Amino acid sequence: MTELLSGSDLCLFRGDRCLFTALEFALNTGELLVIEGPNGSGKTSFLRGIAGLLEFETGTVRWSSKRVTDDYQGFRADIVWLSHKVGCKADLNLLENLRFESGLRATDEARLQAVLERLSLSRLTELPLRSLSAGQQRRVALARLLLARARIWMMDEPFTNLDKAGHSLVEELISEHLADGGGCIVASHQALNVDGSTRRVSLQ
Amino acid sequence: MTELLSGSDLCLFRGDRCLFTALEFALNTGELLVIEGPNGSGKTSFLRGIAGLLEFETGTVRWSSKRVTDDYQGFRADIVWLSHKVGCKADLNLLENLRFESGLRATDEARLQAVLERLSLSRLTELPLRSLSAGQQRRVALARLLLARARIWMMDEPFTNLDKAGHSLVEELISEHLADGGGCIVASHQALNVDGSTRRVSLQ
Amino acid sequence: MWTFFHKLASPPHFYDLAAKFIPWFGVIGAACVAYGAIAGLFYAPADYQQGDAFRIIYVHVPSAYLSMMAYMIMAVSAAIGLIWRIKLSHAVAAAAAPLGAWFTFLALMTGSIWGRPMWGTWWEWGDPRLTSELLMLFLYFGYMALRAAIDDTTKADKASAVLALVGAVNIPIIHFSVEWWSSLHQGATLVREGGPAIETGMLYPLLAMIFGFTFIFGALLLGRVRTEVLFRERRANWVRKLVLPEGDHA
Amino acid sequence: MNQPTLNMPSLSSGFLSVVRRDVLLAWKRPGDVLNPLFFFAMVSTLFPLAVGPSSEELAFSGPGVVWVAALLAALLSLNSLFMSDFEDGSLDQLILSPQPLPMTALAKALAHWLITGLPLVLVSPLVAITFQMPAQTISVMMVTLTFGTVSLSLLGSIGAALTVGLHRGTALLSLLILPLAMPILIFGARTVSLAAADDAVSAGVYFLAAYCMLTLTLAPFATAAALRISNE
Amino acid sequence: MNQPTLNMPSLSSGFLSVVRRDVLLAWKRPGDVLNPLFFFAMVSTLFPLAVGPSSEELAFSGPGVVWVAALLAALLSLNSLFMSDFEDGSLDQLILSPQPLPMTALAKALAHWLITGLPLVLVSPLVAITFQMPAQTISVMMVTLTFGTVSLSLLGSIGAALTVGLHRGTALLSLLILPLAMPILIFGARTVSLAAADDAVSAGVYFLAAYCMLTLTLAPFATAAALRISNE
Ligand code: HEM
Ligand SMILES: Nc1ncnc2c1ncn2[C@@H]1O[C@H](COP(=O)(O)OP(=O)(O)OP(=O)(O)O)[C@@H](O)[C@H]1O
Ligand SMILES: Nc1ncnc2c1ncn2[C@@H]1O[C@H](COP(=O)(O)OP(=O)(O)OP(=O)(O)O)[C@@H](O)[C@H]1O
Ligand SMILES: [Mg+2]
Ligand SMILES: [Mg+2]
Repeated sequence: MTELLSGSDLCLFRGDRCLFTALEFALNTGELLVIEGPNGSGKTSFLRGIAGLLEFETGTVRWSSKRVTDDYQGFRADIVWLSHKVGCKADLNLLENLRFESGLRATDEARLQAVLERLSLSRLTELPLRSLSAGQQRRVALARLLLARARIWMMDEPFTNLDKAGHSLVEELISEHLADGGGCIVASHQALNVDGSTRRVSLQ
Repeated sequence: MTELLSGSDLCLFRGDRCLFTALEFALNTGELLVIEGPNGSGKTSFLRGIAGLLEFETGTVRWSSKRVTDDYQGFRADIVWLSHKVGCKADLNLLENLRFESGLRATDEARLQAVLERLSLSRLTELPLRSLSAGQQRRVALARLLLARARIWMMDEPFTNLDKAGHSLVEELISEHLADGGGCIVASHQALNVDGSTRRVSLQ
Repeated sequence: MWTFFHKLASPPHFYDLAAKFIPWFGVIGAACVAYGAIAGLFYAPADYQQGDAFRIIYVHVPSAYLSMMAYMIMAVSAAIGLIWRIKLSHAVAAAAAPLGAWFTFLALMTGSIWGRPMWGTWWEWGDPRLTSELLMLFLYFGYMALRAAIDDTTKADKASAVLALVGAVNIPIIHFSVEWWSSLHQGATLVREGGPAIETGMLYPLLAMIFGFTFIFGALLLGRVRTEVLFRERRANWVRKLVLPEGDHA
Repeated sequence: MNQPTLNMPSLSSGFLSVVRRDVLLAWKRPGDVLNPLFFFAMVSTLFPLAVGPSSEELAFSGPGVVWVAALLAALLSLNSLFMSDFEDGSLDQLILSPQPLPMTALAKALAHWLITGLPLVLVSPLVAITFQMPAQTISVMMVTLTFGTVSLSLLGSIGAALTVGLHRGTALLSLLILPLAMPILIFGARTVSLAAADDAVSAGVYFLAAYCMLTLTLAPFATAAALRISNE
Repeated sequence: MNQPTLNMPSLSSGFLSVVRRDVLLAWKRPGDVLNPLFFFAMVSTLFPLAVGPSSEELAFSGPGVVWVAALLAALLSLNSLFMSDFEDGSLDQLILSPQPLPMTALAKALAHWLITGLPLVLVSPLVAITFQMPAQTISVMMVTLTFGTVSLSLLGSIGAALTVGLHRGTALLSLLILPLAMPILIFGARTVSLAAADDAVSAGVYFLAAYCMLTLTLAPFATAAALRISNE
């Protein structure tokens, strides 16, 4: 069990407000880190900060014992980000979108097909994404996670718009990923039932 | 207990696909209508159809025993719509947004203040909406429901992005609205705990 | 050396230091301008071609020169802010832009007022000097519009800094590219090989005006940066101490 | 429970709410007002630059250039007329509000004119001066520009409603609007040229006024219909 | 578990993916390609209409008008360069992909040129003919337009990156870009005019080529920096 990611002395401002100060966190391989807190407590901002999309006021995030800022490109190859938004083109169909992802991440066609099977999306490959329902679009976003082969999954409210089957699918995927030696950071208001050790960070 | 809304023989197509045919529903005062179904089964489309934003292939929706199309303006004054999207201007602050709603719906300032109290939004009135977190924005959308004084609430996944406090707040609001003689149509994947009789429509 | 800069970049220190400099700059500037104005308007000989119309030179040239100077200050402080993350220098850039725009505007106005008797037209399209000055005004406007469009100060700082730098790369290009077109405008008069091509009776007031304008610009800039700093640090303790009456800052 | 009719706002209150909101939004981001103005100024400076400076030339093509610049500035700002409403879900709310949709459409077009057209009319004399336009021509230009920009805002609202949600940027919209806007441009520029030549201008002004009235009565209904369709 | 380095794509594969995706998107909605073209055609017909048809006039102002029309068409299409990526969350994904961001920015600008600039260059002879431009002038015009549109796409990507997410439409973007684009316009139009007068054109062409090279090397970095900032 090695350390994947850790942060120390983190402090974040949004506008005038200080969301948190002196926050610490650590994530090891095979672990799940759950970020909790009521609405507006800063979960999304925290995740964006770790990913380098926002700047922390103070503090450093370490990845494989380097500072993230020292090898940001390497770090980016090792994380994959599931946000509120789907992050795919509404005018392209499923296959075209995922092929594009493969190009960015250097994965192959066989893996793509396997992922489609796994998420039971194979039936929807022809429709442009904008015609899919809210929940179907979320599943496409999940496909990116599986495609990317990154060790660190960062998920912001992964259960949004998913039905019960989708909910347990996500839990299953996370469990498998942890068993496989990956790590996962999740911000969610809903309970997670996952095999693997869980850490928590609470914001308020 | 009078009938608020009913539909008969409804059939809806999206693209090539028939989402449902010969669907019936009815909603009386004090009742909750829950629309269930897995992702992509057509819940959102169904709601939009009832509101008149989409056209049904066949069938009619009746409101106070008139066809909705016969008095569409009157119908619009009697419904209020909570969708996936917040439907407020991100550059205006909370108060400016809700004052605009009041202008459209002819409600007064006192009611507005009461609503803000009720949703514990009073603290956030100065920030432009875009600076609010996902969950805070959903609460603003809820404020519209209370402001509108419409009898029929149509809600598409009202629990999205809300924390536990927000979740129970929504249930409370619905219960009160039903007790007050209103009706409510909700599409949601999460369980609802509401005082009042509940009907269900299942799509698949 | 490094600690000096570090200290200078600390907002409260800068705030105090600027307060000490402003009156000096203001007094020197006013004195130079007073001398330049009196000497230029009353004592300098009238131009043998232009008569008294030439006297507008005493406003035109200083403002034209400051319009470029202000851009350089803005671009350099934007670069410093972007590279070393010094917030103070973003404040300097933000404060310099409107001043620069004003001086550009002044140069355009006076130039075009001057152009009326000289060239018989308020404005001449396609003259390189005129056009590049106008483009510079647009660059300032773009900078300020971008700033105004972004609510978040830190984000506005960074985004506008990128724009200022891109614009800085382009200023020489704008300048030289429009030189392609033949110019009505005066060539270099002051700074050129073989010394200034202008009579000393006209020259000294002009130099005084240039110095005077520069010092006044300095005073205005420092003043604006002070307000900017005060606004940006409105949550900091030192500002509270400064603003709230004694014993009232919990 | 409340009577549904209680919710029905007076026509004017709903209308004014929409206008007030849009103007307030423009106030919050003054760029919306200033940018078309700068664009107007820029386009009118581009032409002389590109075509080459010769002042008789300029005086001759002045009215045309000012009008084209005004038309383009108006076109560019039209794209955002309903777009942000569509994207943040306000459009659903506007359509479902008890306010008649054509009234709302009219209010949106009026607000658009207040934000972009009016400032443009007010600033046009400045540009005209750089083209050495004489004073009486300038007043004719302002009158024709007023009618013209009102018509453009109204026509544009139809185009904006048809293209909202297509994410095509301004190009498709311009394509739809230009044929309808062409008479305004031709008459506007022509009338100003006539004024510059000290000729009679009333025919042109009447035409523009009539065109303005026509769009004022028809455009709101077309816009409302287009909005319902685009928002499906 | 997989090594992180496994995920690192080759530079060219990532670059090509982005270009291919954007061109594919344009293919799915051909309006993106066609609209700027129609716009180009319309603006170049508007001017003669507004200014009045007199054929020496036209031949004289032809190069200027063609260049202004090209510039405006390019400006108009720029607004959407990063906007849809920002709105659907793809921009987060692009920034967080292991691909160096300046490469991605370059790929986006190249795709933009392929979609809007190249068709414009190819169609420009048609417009030129309506202005009675002789054949050897047309070839000069096409060469200068090529360099010019490439530079515009690259410069424009900076502006688009700076304004993405501000919802200000094209106006702010134009304000930022026009001063930078002005030298291109002046040189482009000027060189074509010189060609029409049978004068030497190489200086102008060299300038445009040099400007193009400069933007090609610097713009991707500025765009990448701007994207990171705008996406905060
Ligand atoms: C709108 C019209 C004008 C504009 C925008 C304009 C702009 C400028 C600018 C930008 C400079 C500074 C150049 C530099 O330091 O490199 C300048 C300097 C100068 N201008 Fe003008 N100008 C205008 C009209 C005139 C007129 C009509 C005259 C008189 C004939 C004039 C005489 C001068 C002189 C003598 C200098 C100092 C040149 C030197 O020492 O380098 N300008 N002007
Ligand atoms: N424009 C369209 N063209 C073709 N099919 C469409 C279109 N819009 C929606 N659909 C299809 O209609 C179905 C219903 O979509 P809808 O959004 O109503 O589902 P939903 O029940 O709300 O799902 P979710 O729970 O995921 O939100 C989906 O399968 C979707 O693929
Ligand atoms: N640009 C901004 N300016 C000012 N405040 C902001 C800005 N962006 C976010 N905030 C504030 O930061 C806080 C944290 O927002 P964030 O989106 O991170 O919350 P969250 O924990 O993800 O909430 P939710 O559960 O509702 O998604 C909120 O209170 C919000 O009002
Ligand atoms: Mg969140
Ligand atoms: Mg749905």
